[in-house]
Amino acid sequence: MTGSARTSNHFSLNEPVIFEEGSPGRRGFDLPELDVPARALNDIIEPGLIRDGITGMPELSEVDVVRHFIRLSTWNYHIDLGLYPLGSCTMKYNPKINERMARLEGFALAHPYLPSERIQGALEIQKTLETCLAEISGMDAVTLQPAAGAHGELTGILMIRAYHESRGNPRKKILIPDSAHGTNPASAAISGYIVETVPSNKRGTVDLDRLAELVNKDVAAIMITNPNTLGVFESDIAKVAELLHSQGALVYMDGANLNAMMGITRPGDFGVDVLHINLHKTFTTPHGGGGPGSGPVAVKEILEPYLPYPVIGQNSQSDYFFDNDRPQSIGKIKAYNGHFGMHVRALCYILANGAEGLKEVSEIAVLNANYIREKLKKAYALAYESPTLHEVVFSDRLQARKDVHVWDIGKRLIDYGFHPPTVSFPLIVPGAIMIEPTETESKQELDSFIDAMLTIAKEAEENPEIVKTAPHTTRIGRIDEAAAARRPVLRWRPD
Amino acid sequence: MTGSARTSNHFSLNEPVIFEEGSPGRRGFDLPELDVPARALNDIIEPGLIRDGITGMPELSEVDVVRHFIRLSTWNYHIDLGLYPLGSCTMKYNPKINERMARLEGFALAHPYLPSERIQGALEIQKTLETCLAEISGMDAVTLQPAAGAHGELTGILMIRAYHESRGNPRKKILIPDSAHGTNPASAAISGYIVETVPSNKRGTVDLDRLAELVNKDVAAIMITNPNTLGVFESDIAKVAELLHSQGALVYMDGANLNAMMGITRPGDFGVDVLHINLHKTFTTPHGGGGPGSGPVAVKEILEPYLPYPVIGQNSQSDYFFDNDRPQSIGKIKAYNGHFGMHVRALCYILANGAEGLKEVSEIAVLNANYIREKLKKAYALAYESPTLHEVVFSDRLQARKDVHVWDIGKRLIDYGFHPPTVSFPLIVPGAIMIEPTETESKQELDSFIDAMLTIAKEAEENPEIVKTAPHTTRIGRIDEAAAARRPVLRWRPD
Amino acid sequence: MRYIPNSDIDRKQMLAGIGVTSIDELFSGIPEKLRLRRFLDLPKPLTEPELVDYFQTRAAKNSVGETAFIGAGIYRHYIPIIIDALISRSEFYTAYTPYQAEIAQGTLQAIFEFQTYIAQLTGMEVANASLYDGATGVAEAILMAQRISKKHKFLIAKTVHPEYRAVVDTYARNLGIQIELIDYAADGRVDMEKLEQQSSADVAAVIVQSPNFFGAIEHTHDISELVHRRGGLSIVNVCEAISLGILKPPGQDPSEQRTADIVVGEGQSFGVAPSFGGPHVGFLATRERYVRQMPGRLVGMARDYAGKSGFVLTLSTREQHIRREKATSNICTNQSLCALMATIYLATVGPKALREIAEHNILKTDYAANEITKRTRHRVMFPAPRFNEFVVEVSGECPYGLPLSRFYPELGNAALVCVTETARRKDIDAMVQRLAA
Amino acid sequence: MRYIPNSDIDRKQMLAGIGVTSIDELFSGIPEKLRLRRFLDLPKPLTEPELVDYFQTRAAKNSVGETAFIGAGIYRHYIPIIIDALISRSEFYTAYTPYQAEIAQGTLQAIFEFQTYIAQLTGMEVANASLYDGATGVAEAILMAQRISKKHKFLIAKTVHPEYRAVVDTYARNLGIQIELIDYAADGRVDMEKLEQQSSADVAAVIVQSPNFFGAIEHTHDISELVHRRGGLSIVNVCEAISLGILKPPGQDPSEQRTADIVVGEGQSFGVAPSFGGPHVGFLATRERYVRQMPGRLVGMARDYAGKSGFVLTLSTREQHIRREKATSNICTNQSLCALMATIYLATVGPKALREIAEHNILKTDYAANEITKRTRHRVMFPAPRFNEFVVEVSGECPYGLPLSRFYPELGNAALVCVTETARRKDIDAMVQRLAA
Ligand SMILES: Cc1ncc(COP(=O)(O)O)c(C=O)c1O
Ligand SMILES: Cc1ncc(COP(=O)(O)O)c(C=O)c1O
Repeated sequence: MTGSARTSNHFSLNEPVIFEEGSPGRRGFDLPELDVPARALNDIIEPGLIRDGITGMPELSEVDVVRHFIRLSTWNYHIDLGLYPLGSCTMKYNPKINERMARLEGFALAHPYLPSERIQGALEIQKTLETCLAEISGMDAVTLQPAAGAHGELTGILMIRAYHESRGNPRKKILIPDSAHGTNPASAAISGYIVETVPSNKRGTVDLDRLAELVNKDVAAIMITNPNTLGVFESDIAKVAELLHSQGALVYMDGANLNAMMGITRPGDFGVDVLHINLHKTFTTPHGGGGPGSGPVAVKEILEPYLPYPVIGQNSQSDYFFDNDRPQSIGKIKAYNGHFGMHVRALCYILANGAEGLKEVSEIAVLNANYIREKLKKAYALAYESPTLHEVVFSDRLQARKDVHVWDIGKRLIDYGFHPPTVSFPLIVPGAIMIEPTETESKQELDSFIDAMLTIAKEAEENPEIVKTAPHTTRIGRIDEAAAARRPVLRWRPD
Repeated sequence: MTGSARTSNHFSLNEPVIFEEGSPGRRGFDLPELDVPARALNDIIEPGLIRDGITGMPELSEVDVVRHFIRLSTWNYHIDLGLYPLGSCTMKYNPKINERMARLEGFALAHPYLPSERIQGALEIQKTLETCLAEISGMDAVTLQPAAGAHGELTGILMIRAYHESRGNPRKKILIPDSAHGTNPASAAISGYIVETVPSNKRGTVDLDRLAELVNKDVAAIMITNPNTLGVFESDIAKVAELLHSQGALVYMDGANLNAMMGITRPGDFGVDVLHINLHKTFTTPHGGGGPGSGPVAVKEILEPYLPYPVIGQNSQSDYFFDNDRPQSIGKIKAYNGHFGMHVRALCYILANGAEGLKEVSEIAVLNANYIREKLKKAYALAYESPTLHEVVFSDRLQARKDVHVWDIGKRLIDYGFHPPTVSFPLIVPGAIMIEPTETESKQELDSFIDAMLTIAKEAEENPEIVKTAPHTTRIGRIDEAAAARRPVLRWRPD
Repeated sequence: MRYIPNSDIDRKQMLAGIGVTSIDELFSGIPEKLRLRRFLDLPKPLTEPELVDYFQTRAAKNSVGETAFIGAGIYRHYIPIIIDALISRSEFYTAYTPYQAEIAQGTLQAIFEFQTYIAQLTGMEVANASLYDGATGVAEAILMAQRISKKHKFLIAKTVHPEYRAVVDTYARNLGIQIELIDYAADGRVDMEKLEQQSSADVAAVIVQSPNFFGAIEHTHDISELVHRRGGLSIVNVCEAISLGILKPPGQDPSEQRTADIVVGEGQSFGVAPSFGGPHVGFLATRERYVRQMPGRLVGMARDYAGKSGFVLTLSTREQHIRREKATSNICTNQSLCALMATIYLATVGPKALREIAEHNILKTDYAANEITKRTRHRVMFPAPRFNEFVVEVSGECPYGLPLSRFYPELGNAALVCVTETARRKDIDAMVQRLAA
Repeated sequence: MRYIPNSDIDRKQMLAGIGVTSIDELFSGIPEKLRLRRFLDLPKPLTEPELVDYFQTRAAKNSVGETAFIGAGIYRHYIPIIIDALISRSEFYTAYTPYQAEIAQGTLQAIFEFQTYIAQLTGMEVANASLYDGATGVAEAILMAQRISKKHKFLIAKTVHPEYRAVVDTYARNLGIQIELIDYAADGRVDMEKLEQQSSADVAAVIVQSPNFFGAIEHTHDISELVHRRGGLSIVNVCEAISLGILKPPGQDPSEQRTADIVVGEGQSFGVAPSFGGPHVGFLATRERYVRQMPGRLVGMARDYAGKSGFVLTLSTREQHIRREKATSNICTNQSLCALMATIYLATVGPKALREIAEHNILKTDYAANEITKRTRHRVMFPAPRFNEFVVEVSGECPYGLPLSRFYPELGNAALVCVTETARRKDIDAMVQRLAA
């Protein structure tokens, strides 16, 4: 058996790279006739500055282009097709209304340099979103400028640095738990800090004793993810914050997992000084095949002076404006003021839910994850026994006895019509299988996933080969990634 | 071998009928709160008029609905995927701009009963389209009211009837060549006419001598398709028209094949009195999985008084209005004034092309068809030797020797990643394979189709079984249609 | 041209492949003297940016922003956004009629679901895959009833949409069909006494509409019973499909005597835009025993030769491409994509929100009618319970609704006003205020 | 909630399956005292019709109809409609980063095509899968040059977009990087003499922008040559990507000495909407030998174990998820969908229309500048050849363009005016007329 009751085989069309298509003279676009006097270009620009042509760029009709990308699209798995249980990624349904609203002409064509009286609508959207995010996270001020989660981390750490500098010493180190996402240490490093790793205890949370040993006046902050990447709530978080604060250090929270706690607990209420929020996770802006995202940063009052500029001000007539006069600001982290298109979508989602709706989101996200945990915990080894919230991490320990590893299990899931979970992360779990279903999955979809996982566990026992060579039902088989990296071919060239 | 170089196998998701999904209490839509005083319904409407509930109607979340229809969609072949060579159907690329323009709020929300000063834009669109269609077809007046080709036929024949009635005698018969589409006789019949069939000669065109025998004062009109369903231009069309006209009868042309002749020859110039035009063929409005279409009817001046009402008038200030004061009109053929959404799309296409563009359309449609004809004429028997325009009809005569029939060839094409051509039509060609590529196909796509057809011809010789049992690469195999019709199950019921 | 892939180079290669030197040679079948010796006289071609400009300018000339309170067969209901997102998939909107079942299961299953939804909503046993619109639907229903009954006289309520009746006249005129109108009573419903009187034994069928053109809800079950007693068929037309979410459907009753034989109607209210009159979507539902007399396509469940289940177009021996002049209808292309919109609409709203939407229509209409009665000097006519329309007699021109003088001169200066769930109270109040002025 | 499938019934079954009686029990891991004991203070939930209303109202408060002639890094070019039709497919916009290559070949191949297009346009050997925007792109290029050169001093032209320079300052501040500005000459280009003087041996790289912030086209090849002579790297920033359709790209020259080492920039002009500042799409292209120092994702060709060819994310040992604090960048989520828009844009316009579009920008800008000179009392500054922007010195406030006083106080009351192919002559003439008044 190579397929499942959930899938059938059907042909899909092949398609070469676009550079091998078309033919000279085809056109996909026509420009209105020039309505100003034509002048010879050479009279305007030195001929040496003009290019000859663009080697290799294909000429295509509109039909060619449409067919090309339509065919490519059919090779992708996507959230509208089925469960996408990538742990830490919060792959939830992206409401269609978000897309429509972001495309309204008044938004799509707005330019941030227009005089403020011509952009009141956009500024109101941004300000309202800031206010909502501050309330959800329990913080005092928000910047929408960062482009994604990692960018938010950098922004937040730079603000921490500015804060310490304003007190005379930027300090040297950022503490990061060993379960953290790779962007955490990377962001700390670009901020000019040394990274020190905090080990986890056997509950999967920060080891308080070891932390106590590490915290000193050299420490600028801890970067902590809560609930952490195991889906476990850092129950000592208040103590962690106390410990850091007692040494003048701050607490940065990676808010990637906010989907577990909206309306239930707030970072601002458990000692966090600054966090970033991934609008492309919790707030349903689409992942777009890798981006764009949006990573607003929320801070406590003490950090407010350091926010990137502009911040959105309101004058005495209640008109909004971009306030660039921010002497203590860390500066700009990105041109203009962030991914406005994502802000519209996120606000649309927040307004659709309201307070009760967002709480329900977190509740059902946690319910769905625990349902999977319960149903799979006999067949797969739980990484930690601690209660988990919106995601659950197993290890491949039981399957590894038959030399079936997490990667194999993921690939085999494809044959059952599912996207694999996050694999091999967090790093502290050998053979981690990290499953986050989100609240937008139905019981039927979860049951079907559970069935597939149980079947695979059985296959791993009885027929490990079929798992190890999976997937068997895709248009291309498992890729030899090592070979690809050995001689990278990063662009098309004519033969 | 079951697939081809053009395709790869890939899984697709299964999906039950929607009535087996969801669960009580799910919601996909919320209504704004009632903002008028709530009254008990029973105080407004007799309780006996209120229904209890709707048995079997499922309760679904927005996510459930999206997933359901997305999964269904992936099971369809479509024009954006590849060649769709259905003869007589003119399956050409549907420009994306058409869709956008038809959805502009000013069009989508316009109501035909609004006072005319509030719908000048819509009326201008309809009037402009009428003018363009009149010029393209060489006729004097156009109605946009008919919903599709067959509906246009009915409209046209009813106008012919009204014309004859105004002369005192509706007459009895409509002559229809044996190569005609089934809607022609069906439309004539609902118009209260007897259908008489005109045989084709060995060139595949109307047999003039036999026609001469049939034409008399009982004949109201001939319904002729030109180029006919073999793709052959009725070269005697002028004589045909003369013959009919000499007996006071009229010439109705089925304009389904207008794509072969735009800017090259015009029905109005070769004796046609009335024709319908399929906007969903020649003018790129999408087929929508079976509809909606749009079937404007163009007429010569003599028939103008009989047009369905309203016609679009223009007053002395050049304002447009619906003119319902049409005493000789055949009446209304449809509520309101036709498929306006399709009119916008068709006009958008005509304006994109202009006169030179439309001529190029026809030229390349004919080039593409003849290219296929030339490349396949050795492997498949040409139905007729006559020169063909935008489509070509083969028969399965050569393949039938191995008991491989047209239906098998079509199904086998699916394995090669193509939609089958029209099969078993026109009826005068036993085992007809009717191929119309249209102008929106590239040489590459045609070559790939030709390859597939040649391969199938070879398979028919060498391995007929694989052709006869095709398709092999689809999620469902060949359907037992006879069994389905024997005990029709036309709706879902709970078990 | 951007929609034509083959460039000059491609064309030359293809001409060479065919063995001719010019495209012109390929047109040798068209006699020289019939050739057009000039270019067509059409506006010069527009580029895409110019097209956008052209159509935006025209769209802006239709003023659709303000609620006009016009319904009369085309209703402005809220259209959930997912509908357009889904039907905009090329897989749905660019596909042809699903004759090749193996690569059209998506369309086929969706139509099967449409048929089921319509059957459930109307309370009938089976429904077809769509007809052009409600108007032609009524005409088709009449032809169907003629085939079933072999009788030729039809009674049609005067409160059936006047444009529908006009279409019926056009269709029926040459088929030996005789149409008689049934008048309305003082309450705005069918005059049951007249109906009783007119229902002779030679009547093939009676056609009523509910809610009728005045917005009044008919006693369709009583009418069906009466008609059946006289040996006729009962045809009910539903112009405002949302009403099916709350009103007892014509096809549902413990007694078969009291149910309609054909329920036909317009599905535009189910998620299809007004679009200046079309495309919309007609539906036709009936009893299982009349299936072979139905017009239009039908999708049925089927199996492949390996036993796997799926869907296919079936009973096509009724249709024109097989039966030609003996077909049950000449329809070929239908309204498939609009039927898909309706299917997605019904899936999205489900039975509960559909009922709520219907309730809001009733309550807001009731509110509007009461307010006009209370606050203006205009008279709301016809006391029968209404769904979402009512007739108001005005002095002078009514700035809202549809003036009825064209269709019902006997009503004088009356207008047909429509209030759906999309009308906000403030819009209604503004209307009332203006009418009061 | 309509985005949450599981109903109460489903939830009860699931709770039973887990063996708890309430959802609350599942939150036992969160200490009681940290729990929020009230609902969040947020606006009350809106239904879909209310949301549409809410956002339409706000969108209408941005007045975007009239051309404002503002560019400055965000350009209003015509966006072919097929782009949105294609990227609106769920297959593209709802997919995650293509880590699972077997079910993400569509995204992977499209990114590979983006990389190739960018390489072709810039004349460079390789390009990455995108960066957040042009501004962070320049910052990343500087960090990359620091890694390559092991030097820490950077010269950046004052005519690089001021917001980009601000972002560079933010990124560079804590990494031992020293930034020095290079002034512009009277013609609006980089002052080559000052550049020569400032280019000491300890300079890691020189960063210029072309067309620069004033719209002037730089001699990037001369600059690269100069920089290379002094042992530095040459980084060229392209803010207005359409210019690559006609200008000799920084990466193209028979002599490697005269080509840039890194070409970085903003791709918004390739079919991405202004959208009030984002999302747009940064790109970074370089020489093959620097590939392992590049920031961001890279897609490479690959084969499966059966030898079938396809694509995969590669060289990820540079990235944060593998290398953590030693990664070449912290970037993870990038601008994939905007890169797809750019790819479709480039496929649609092709080399010919891209060049024509670029030409129209040049000619219309030239026309506008000449008209202002001829017909108004305002002075168009900086004579260097321009692409689609120029600086005009005005008396009083300029109703068009971007006032430059915030970024270049030394220019007084000057404004940066942008004229793209979308500006019609009548718009330009109207501007000139108003400026003349
Ligand atoms: C826990 C965690 N932190 C940070 C990130 C980085 O966020 P982004 O990809 O938006 O930069 C991720 C993303 O996958 C994450 O899961
Ligand atoms: C030759 C011909 N005539 C008439 C028709 C009927 O047109 P429609 O399907 O639009 O009613 C068709 C459609 O397939 C056709 O090919």
